[in-house]
Amino acid sequence: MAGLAAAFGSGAMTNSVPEFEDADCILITGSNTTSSHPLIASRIMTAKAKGAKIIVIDPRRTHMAALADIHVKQNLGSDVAWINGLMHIILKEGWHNQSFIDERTEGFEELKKVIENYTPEKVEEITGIPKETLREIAEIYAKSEKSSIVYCMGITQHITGTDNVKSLANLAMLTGQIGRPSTGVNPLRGQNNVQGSTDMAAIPNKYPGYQDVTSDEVREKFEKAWGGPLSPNVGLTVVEMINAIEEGKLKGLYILGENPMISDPDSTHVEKALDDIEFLVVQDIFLTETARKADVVLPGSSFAEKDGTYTGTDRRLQKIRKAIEPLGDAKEDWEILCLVGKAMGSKGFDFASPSEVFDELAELTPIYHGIDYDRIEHEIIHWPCRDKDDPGSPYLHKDGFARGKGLFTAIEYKPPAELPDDEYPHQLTTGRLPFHYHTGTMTRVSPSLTHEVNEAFIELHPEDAKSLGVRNGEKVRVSSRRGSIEVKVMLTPGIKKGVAFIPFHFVEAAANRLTNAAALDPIAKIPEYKVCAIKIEKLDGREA
Amino acid sequence: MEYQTVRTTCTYCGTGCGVLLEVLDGEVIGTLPQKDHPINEGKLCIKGWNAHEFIYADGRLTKPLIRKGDKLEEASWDEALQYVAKRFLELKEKYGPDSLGCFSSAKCTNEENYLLQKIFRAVIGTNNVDHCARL
Amino acid sequence: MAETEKGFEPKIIAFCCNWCSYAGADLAGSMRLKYPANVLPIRVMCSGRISPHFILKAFQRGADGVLVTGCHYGDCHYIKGNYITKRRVTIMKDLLKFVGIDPRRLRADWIAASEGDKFAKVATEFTEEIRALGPSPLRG
Amino acid sequence: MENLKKNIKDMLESGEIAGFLGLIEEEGHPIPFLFTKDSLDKLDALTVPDIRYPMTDILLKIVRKYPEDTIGVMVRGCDDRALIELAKNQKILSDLIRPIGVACTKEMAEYCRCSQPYPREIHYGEKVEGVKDRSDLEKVESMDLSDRLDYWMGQFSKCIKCYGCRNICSMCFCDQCTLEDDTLILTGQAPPEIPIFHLIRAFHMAGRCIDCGLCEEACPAHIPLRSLYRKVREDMADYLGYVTGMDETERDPLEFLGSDGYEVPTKIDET
Repeated sequence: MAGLAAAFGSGAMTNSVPEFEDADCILITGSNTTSSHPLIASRIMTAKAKGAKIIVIDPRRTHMAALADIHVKQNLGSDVAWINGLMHIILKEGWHNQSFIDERTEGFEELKKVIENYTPEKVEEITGIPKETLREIAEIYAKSEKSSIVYCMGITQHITGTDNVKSLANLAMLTGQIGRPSTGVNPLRGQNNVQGSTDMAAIPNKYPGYQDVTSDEVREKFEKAWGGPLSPNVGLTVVEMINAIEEGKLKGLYILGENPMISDPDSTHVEKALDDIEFLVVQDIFLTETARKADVVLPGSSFAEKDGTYTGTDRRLQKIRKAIEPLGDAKEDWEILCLVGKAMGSKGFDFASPSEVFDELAELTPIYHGIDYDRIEHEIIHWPCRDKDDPGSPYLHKDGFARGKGLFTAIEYKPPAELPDDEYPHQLTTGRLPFHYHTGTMTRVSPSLTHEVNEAFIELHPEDAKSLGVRNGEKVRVSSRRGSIEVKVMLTPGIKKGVAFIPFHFVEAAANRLTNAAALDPIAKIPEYKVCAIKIEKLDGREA
Repeated sequence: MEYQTVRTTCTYCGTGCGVLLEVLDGEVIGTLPQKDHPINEGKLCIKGWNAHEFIYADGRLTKPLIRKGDKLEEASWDEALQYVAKRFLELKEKYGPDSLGCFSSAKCTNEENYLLQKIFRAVIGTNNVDHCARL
Repeated sequence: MAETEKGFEPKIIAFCCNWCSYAGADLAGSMRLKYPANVLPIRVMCSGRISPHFILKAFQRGADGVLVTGCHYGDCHYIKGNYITKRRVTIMKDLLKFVGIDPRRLRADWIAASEGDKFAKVATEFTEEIRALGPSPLRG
Repeated sequence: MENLKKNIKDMLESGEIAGFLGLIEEEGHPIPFLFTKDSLDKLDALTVPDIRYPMTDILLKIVRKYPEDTIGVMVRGCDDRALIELAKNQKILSDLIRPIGVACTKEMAEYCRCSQPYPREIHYGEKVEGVKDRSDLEKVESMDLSDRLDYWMGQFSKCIKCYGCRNICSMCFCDQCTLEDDTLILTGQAPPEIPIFHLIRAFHMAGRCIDCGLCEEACPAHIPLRSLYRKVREDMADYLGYVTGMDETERDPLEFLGSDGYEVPTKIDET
């Protein structure tokens, strides 16, 4: 998010989902697309059937990797290095797009200096990607007519997450693979409304529509609209708020529809914070692990019980529609929030329907300004959509970047925060399964899904398992400096040796008891979920 | 005898597939892919096909709960809302607006996210607003 | 077809009905008639009980050939099980062929309880035929 | 169209049927809807679109809850074949179903490569002749065995195990599904175990499949599933003279021997 915003002026997916079908090359990294975004994977399969080259760079042989033309397994956390390596080759070979660089970007000279050092030999040493393969990837990506980059949490959940994203942006700008249909840099949003919640300023430094809380002009606009003084200070992120509880600075917390007890890194730490906080309100549809800690639990409604809008990963506004009434005495979430606002004595929550809420937010959010419920009944609109005549924007940065010129950032490779050592000799990465969603609160009550998988496992390379003396299906103890869980072994020849994978959906063996919460990307404040050091111990040899 | 289908958006990831919820006599009994949706064009993944299954799952919350000692006990809406408002305003009074914060939700709608951040920014007076999407 | 691979020993699953063909296999044993150890007989009550799933699962788990045996027509202890079996095997063979699995890897034959020699002969013939075909392309 | 609406309205008002399952257009999108005498006003939105929903699948859900009511349903040729099979398999009683038949246009028939794009009785649309096209089968048949296997394993390996082919299928009405039998197919894997996952389903389609093609339309991995099912359908006709969706009184020869036929199929291709 922060990385793309710095490079292009907007952190969103640059192109729309159907465009993937017409790409000539799709470079996928850090996205287990068939699991986490199956219907985007479907488009990518169509592209392949039409002749596109699919390149996957991922430490695991994911389903998409198995279907790809090229799959290489990089060392965990070595992304900046291989991206710089690609750019090094592209520049050496003259496959870059000089006129695009001249006309549309700035900062190229600094970038050039840094990538000069990333020779294929050096890159192979850091990343484990053979230099011949790197060259092949560079050639396909740079020389294809329309190349698109797809990434997900495997890129962002690192201490260098922002650097990784900026590097991908560098690569796209270097080759002019952006600002046209079926090109671009495309972060896939994991949850249904990540894009919308960010658009709606569920972030500490912006008002809706990415307007800075520190800008006097913007603040005055919102003070006028909302009828009162607003704070000029940037607020705290999720992880910082958890820390602030520990420090005694944060006393009250309202959690809407999230389960940080499972989803946040270092769950032990989160649990302590939620135990310690003075007043905790949780609004949810289940009594989640987090809700159990609350002082007040407000029963909300599922997507079937309310109206509203989601903004899809490609900035597409879509309605959800009420099919049934909320269960029991539960209420629609928008209504609960209006009631809370009113109970606090505010006059700004007198809405009769989500449509009225939308009208207010669209009024204040320039990128949503031209959108209303009536339009999205009939049209597919991707923001920015600035007025009623604006058809919206399936792809961004057509004639110029949102920030004016695209900004190259020269970035050096930095290793992950926690590297394997004698005590914790393996590396752990985490992710999703196709059969479950996030912390499992919704999917683990769904019989069709639990039938497929209902317990955690650790994917190990057969050779690693052999040296540990453990067999398929056997239960092992997995520990990091932060905690320990027991899971059964699943032998997986497709994973990189020395690397293990645990899906994070399972509360009884929560992968995030192990992950490294303390290691944050300095800008995006995203924890390094995708790399930490672990040790794996044989238990009594029992089958799980 | 009442059967209808309700066009809506799948709640399981950011792709935003179009689904039809099948409602028979007021009960959601199934999910169908929307055939003419521009994104999924009549196809779904296993989660999408079963998007209705969690709706009536055991453990759905149906009443507000307030902590009394170690236990969460059922309460009326009025009681719960007044208590939430009172405690937040007390804490704001005692420790300042930045002693409060919220985690909004990437699983909730735009409208809900807008309303929650508006409560914290406009009523409480803090920018301690974030969501778990980076996670 | 491919030459016989050196050292290739086919794995063959033979489904046999309780009343005729399994008894035939038994008799082959007590008559000391040799048939290849490659053939693993599995007893079911009637060839009609041999679900097409069993055949597919045998191939999925690496069988090079599947032999389905039952009573002669008219002798089925459940009157008609073997007729249904024959129909199913016919359709199955064509399906296998359509997806690129040699239909000769699946064979149906009828063996009476008294035909120990026939069981041995069929088992031997089938083993040699599969040996000639080489390992199943589905073997992992 | 006005006749159609009037026809349905009369049946509902007279109590001949308790409900009519059709489609309405909502904001430009056709969606399935059950008309009752309490929702006659919705008939204004009745539509016969060129996209298809699994009408008989939905019908079955309603019939299961209202087994004694008579229900009308809009059927195309494929849906009508499904009704015949559902009756054969005792999932519905034909006496309690009032099919309102729609003939498909030439464009739709060609798009669907449908051999019989019209129902037994036509209430709407003009009958057009069926399309005879087995080019999809010929494409596979032109390959040698090893290329065929490569082709199909390549196709199956794209499967994301959504079960969409089964979920959308009018003929998948079983209470328990073999595809979810964990003694046959490992759970939790995507792609699922191949080729067994797809071949089990293909074999089940022998004597069942009514060749509507909804499975293929629902497949996110674009697997040419229908070719597999058309193949077994063709085999059933060739070997056993059995074609689904024709006559309610016939029985699936893979399940029933028949009263007068202990015949053994003679046309067996041994290569």
